[in-house]
Amino acid sequence: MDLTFSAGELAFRDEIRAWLASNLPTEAMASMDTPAGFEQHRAWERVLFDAGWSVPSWPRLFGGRECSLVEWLIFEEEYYASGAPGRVNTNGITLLGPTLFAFGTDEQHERFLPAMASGDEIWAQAWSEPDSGSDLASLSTTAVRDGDHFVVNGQKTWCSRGAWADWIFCIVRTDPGSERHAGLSYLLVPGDAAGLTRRPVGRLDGEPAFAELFFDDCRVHESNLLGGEGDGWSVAMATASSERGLNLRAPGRFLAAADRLAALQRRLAASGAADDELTDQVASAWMKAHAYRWQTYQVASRLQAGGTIGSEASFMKVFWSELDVELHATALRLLGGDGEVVDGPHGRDWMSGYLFALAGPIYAGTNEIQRNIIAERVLGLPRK
Amino acid sequence: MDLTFSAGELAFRDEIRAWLASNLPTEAMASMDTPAGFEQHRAWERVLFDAGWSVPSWPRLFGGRECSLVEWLIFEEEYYASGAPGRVNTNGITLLGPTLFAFGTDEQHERFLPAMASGDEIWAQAWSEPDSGSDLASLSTTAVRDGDHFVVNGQKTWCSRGAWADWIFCIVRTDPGSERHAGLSYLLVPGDAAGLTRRPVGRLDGEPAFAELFFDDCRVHESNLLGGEGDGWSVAMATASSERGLNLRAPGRFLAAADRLAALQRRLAASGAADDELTDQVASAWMKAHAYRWQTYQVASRLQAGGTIGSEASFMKVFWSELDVELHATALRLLGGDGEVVDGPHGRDWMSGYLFALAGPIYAGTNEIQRNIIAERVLGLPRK
Amino acid sequence: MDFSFTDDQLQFRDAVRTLLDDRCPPAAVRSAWTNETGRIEGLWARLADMGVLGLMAPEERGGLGMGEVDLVLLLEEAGRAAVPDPLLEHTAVAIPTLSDAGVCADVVDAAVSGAVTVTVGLADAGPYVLGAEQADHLLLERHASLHLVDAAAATITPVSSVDDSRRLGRVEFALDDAQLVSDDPRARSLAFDRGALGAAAQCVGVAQQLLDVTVAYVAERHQFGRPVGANQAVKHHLANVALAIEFARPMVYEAAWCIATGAEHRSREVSVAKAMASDAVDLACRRALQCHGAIGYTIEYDLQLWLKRGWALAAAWGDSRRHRRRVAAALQLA
Amino acid sequence: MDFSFTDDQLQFRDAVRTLLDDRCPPAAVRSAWTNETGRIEGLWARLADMGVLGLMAPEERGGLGMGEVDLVLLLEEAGRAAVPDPLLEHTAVAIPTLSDAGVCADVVDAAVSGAVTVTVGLADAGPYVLGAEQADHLLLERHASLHLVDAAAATITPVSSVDDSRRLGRVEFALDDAQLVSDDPRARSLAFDRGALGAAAQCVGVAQQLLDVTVAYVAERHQFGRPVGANQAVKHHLANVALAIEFARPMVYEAAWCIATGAEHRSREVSVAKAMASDAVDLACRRALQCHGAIGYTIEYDLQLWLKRGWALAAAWGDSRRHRRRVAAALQLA
Repeated sequence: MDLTFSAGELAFRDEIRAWLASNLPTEAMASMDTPAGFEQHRAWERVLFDAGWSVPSWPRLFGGRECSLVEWLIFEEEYYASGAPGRVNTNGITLLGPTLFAFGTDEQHERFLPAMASGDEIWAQAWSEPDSGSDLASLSTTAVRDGDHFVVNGQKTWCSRGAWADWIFCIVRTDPGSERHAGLSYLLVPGDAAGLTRRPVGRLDGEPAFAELFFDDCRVHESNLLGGEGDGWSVAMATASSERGLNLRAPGRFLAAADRLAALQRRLAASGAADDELTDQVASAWMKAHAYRWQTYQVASRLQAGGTIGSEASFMKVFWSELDVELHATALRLLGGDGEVVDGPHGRDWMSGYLFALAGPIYAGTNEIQRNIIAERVLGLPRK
Repeated sequence: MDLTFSAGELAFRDEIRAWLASNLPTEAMASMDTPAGFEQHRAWERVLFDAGWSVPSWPRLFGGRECSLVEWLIFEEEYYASGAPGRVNTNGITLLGPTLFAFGTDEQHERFLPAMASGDEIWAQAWSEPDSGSDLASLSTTAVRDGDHFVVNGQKTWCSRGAWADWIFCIVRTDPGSERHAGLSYLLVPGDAAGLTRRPVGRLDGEPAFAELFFDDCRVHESNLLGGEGDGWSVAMATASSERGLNLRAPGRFLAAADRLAALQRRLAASGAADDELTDQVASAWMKAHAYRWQTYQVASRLQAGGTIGSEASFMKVFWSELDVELHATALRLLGGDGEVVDGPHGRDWMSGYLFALAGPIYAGTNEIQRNIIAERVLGLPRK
Repeated sequence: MDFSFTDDQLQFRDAVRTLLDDRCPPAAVRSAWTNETGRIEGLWARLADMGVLGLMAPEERGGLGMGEVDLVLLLEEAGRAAVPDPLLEHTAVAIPTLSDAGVCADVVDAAVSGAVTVTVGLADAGPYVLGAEQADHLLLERHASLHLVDAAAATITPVSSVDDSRRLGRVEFALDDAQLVSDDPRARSLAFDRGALGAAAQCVGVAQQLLDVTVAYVAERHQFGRPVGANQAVKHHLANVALAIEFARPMVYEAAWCIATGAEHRSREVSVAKAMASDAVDLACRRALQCHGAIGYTIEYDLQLWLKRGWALAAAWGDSRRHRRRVAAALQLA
Repeated sequence: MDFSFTDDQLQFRDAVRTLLDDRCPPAAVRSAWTNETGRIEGLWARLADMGVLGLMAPEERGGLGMGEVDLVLLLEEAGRAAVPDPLLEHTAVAIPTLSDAGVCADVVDAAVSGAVTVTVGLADAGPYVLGAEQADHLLLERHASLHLVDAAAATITPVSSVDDSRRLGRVEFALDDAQLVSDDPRARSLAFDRGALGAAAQCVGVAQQLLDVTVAYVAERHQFGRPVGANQAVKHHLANVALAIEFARPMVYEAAWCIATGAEHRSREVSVAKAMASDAVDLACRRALQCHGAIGYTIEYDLQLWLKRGWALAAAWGDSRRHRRRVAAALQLA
């Protein structure tokens, strides 16, 4: 056990810290879930890419710097601590990216990974359908072979940034007679495909952050099939594991939020606008962010030693999503009557952050389902 | 709406308050779950009975004073506020009593109610079996007709005070071919019946408060059948409703505990042994005891106006049982390292109270099952 | 001891519910999110006609001469319907405060008739004034005294709430432009208690509505071949919301009775009510959203109307922590 | 960054587990509840033989010269087995504190060999001393200095714990009868951090054991024609316990490393670990009992051994609230 960063890790940390200090955008960007903000954030992805920071853990061949898992965690800590902009291509880089590495052909790697790394192609995830949410395997969007194309028909929903994304990754039913987990395929669809209509849907914070996608004889070339035809479920589960485990929500963002929360408490207390009564709750939330960091380093050590992460990913998903709610709810309690205000006097907009955090226990598999997974697959309790 | 006590209610309150002030035992009694304490508490029941206070809501014919429901709530408040001893015949008076009034014959009323009121006959409830707890309807203790007797065979468990009780009320299967809720009967069994063996079992606090009962060709006369043969389930549900609703746990005991908790906080704070950090939790627990009081008066008003209480009793059972845990857990937090001590320096033994409180979410139907009832029968959610 | 409402009180409640079903459906509330005034066309006048606005004004001022016990049932309905107007400020605080003080009879008359709207800003109620720009008069606190100010004479800076139908403003005014209503600290304390009670009643109404729509949704929505509401985790989430409401509601009624009768522990009881009602609606918001899943997370679906109102009302007129602290002080715990 | 134990460390842990399975099964723990000493015949000597007692003593004193990182795995096992002796006081606090101070070498030698038992009483650790009557020596705090006292020279008043194998005593002593160990406040602070860390490790072990036995019980116990553990409410109760352990455990290991390496934030990290471990074991106790139902509520069933140990350890060496307050102070929140 050695819980210090190595000389190499420290050098890595100093390098990203210095780069961020010199290169952070000076102007605030619009929300990435508006058309204008989307393009501003895309431009920032290019800045990161040009400096080699957009996908630091990827192979150099595709724009990365082949950093270790621990270095990637360091990158995330520094990135969020700096207050740098949100990453508009997160779903591509952290969810589709690892799945492409695992299941994609060499041609697909070359076709998709560099453009993903540079931000030239921003990705959105379209899995849920109006009648298939938690029960994804009940999905009914079909893709029927026609020569070297698939013809897609159906509807997808809750597609984050799906209104403007350049590409979309979907799960569709390619075997028309199949049921449940069989007969599904993982398809990559251009946002401008003929037969694809996209309707923006307002998220709780008012931004048109979701899209509904309507596929009406939408033709997708077979080269855009990821993994084997009919293997979509197992490919999708690889993505879901990334979503629940380390990839989507590294500790950095919560450590940064915990530090902002502590600073808010100190500031309000110093100005007499808050008393000490919430100290215990602020300390508790900070501790949990800290515990998430160390649990993650423990998991990373296991992975770097050749171990794997399976259903334990559900621990992380439940923990970070409920931690995020707790961090923001505590801030709102500190703010009292100021809590309902958006763009209020306390710098960061904690109410908007709260709204965003409340989605955490829902997406990437509801926390109810994650707890089932922990009980059944980790603890071994009977399913029925 | 008039939330003051009427002149009659005030007179009633003053009368019981004065009586308690003059008649409380001066010597502390042993635990009612020891042989010696059991008899001490029985003697106290006789004192109450002689003054007309053992069953104030019952008809005068059976030793009561026919007080109203609100007056009974007042009685309970005054009783617990005075620090009077626990009631050793609670299961008889509050659970079997109302069931006897509803389902008993005149002969049964005369046979059982006066002796119950006087404490001459202390009752225990024996429903659960080793394999039938939450799933009571799966019980397998049989009672087979033999002339004017039933011959009982089987095993009952978790029978509180069952080792010394004079009488026991059971549910048994009288139709040998029946399953689940059909074919059950409600039987009253003398504690000294031939063929009944009783084994004391230590409760979490170490007292031999439970008993296991072994029925081995135990003969019980048919006059001890309560309700019709085969109607045991519906009779039992009347008892269960008493157990969950108003009867078993009137607000008085929790109001008294909340006041003791507040006093503990004040005393520790005044002596410098506690700081104000737990003020919020003490206030919260006190508020809930107070809310339980007012919710109960609201229900009582509905009942006095001819209304009924059905599945809503589950609200009360969940609330008082979790309130009781919260009251005691908060006290233990106040006590810190003194919390683990039994018979400690802070007067009341909060750890023993905590152990007792922890049984609340289990007995009288687990709180998990009560929440199912609330969801399915009050809110109308689908069972499957 | 009689903890029940009269048939008249319940019938008045039902009539208000019918009115709000008709005039304040979700679509109308949505209009208030985006229109200029943040109000629903014609609703104020209908509430005045029915006597709701002047419920607590004396009969000689055109009011119904009723009290807080009558009022809470109606404010619960206002919560259920997410009425966007500063109804509680106007009806539960401003009119009775001015009436009690025996001042500004012309304003009271106009307020009872619905011709004007009077909103309220007290120091302990929160940093902003609801509907300040839309109101005609503002009842404001300074140095523990209460003053009435014409909206035109105040400086109002709009502030955006998460609930766009809550038009908040930061208000400044000069004492020269204000009329003293009362410098009796008891008047200020009573005004605050009335406001906190009204907010508590609305919280309970919002929580009940969230529970009702969520129960309906999870009974109908199917996943894995059965209703979502058949899952025990969902059942227990909603049972917990029902429990929170079941025990908060009597405290709101009891606190109303304490104000109406000038009971000794009035302020403590109001704080118990608001603390429990705030906690209930906060839990209801969390669970309603979770049980809906993604559809509840959109602005196209009506759930958001009650979620955002619930978050705002949980904190307005003192959040649960502040009210628990008042209870602790009353119990001499701290 | 390498957050893993060595194979040697894990093998030592496994060997201790094997020893405890053999010598400290529930029946043996039960004997300690009722026998005169509150200890298990022969266990202390076996732990000494294996090197556990002297794990942190320098090799020249017969110890293994290891540190806190080696120790926490073993104390987790002690928690799982509900070892009744004052193991952490002796091994994790007394021996290293005396060794660090370079005093009482004879006592250290005897403690390492298991010939004597040394227990500890620090002001912040709680009002009582574990095993005071049974120990030979007591390491006690007065005026922030540490003193060693012969048990015979101290006045010990027994106090009953809910866990009868925790033989507590209120201890008084005269400075004339004591040997000064250290008046350096850093020594006192380090002793406290070591004790809190050890208690945290034991809490995690108790919590894990409660989880394991409860998982086994609910998988086997049937009601309504299926295992109790098939109910989603039971699943979620136990998933929540698993979550609490999953995130407390790395903090215990990290805090151990911080003590072992003298890290700057050592005390803060120890407090994070103890706060989270106390909360984890408290939740585990509540849920284990609830999921067992009535059978867990008897003294005949073994669950009670871990329940009572869990409640005691959650509060011993500072409960979660006190440790959160230390974290808050370190973060300059208050």
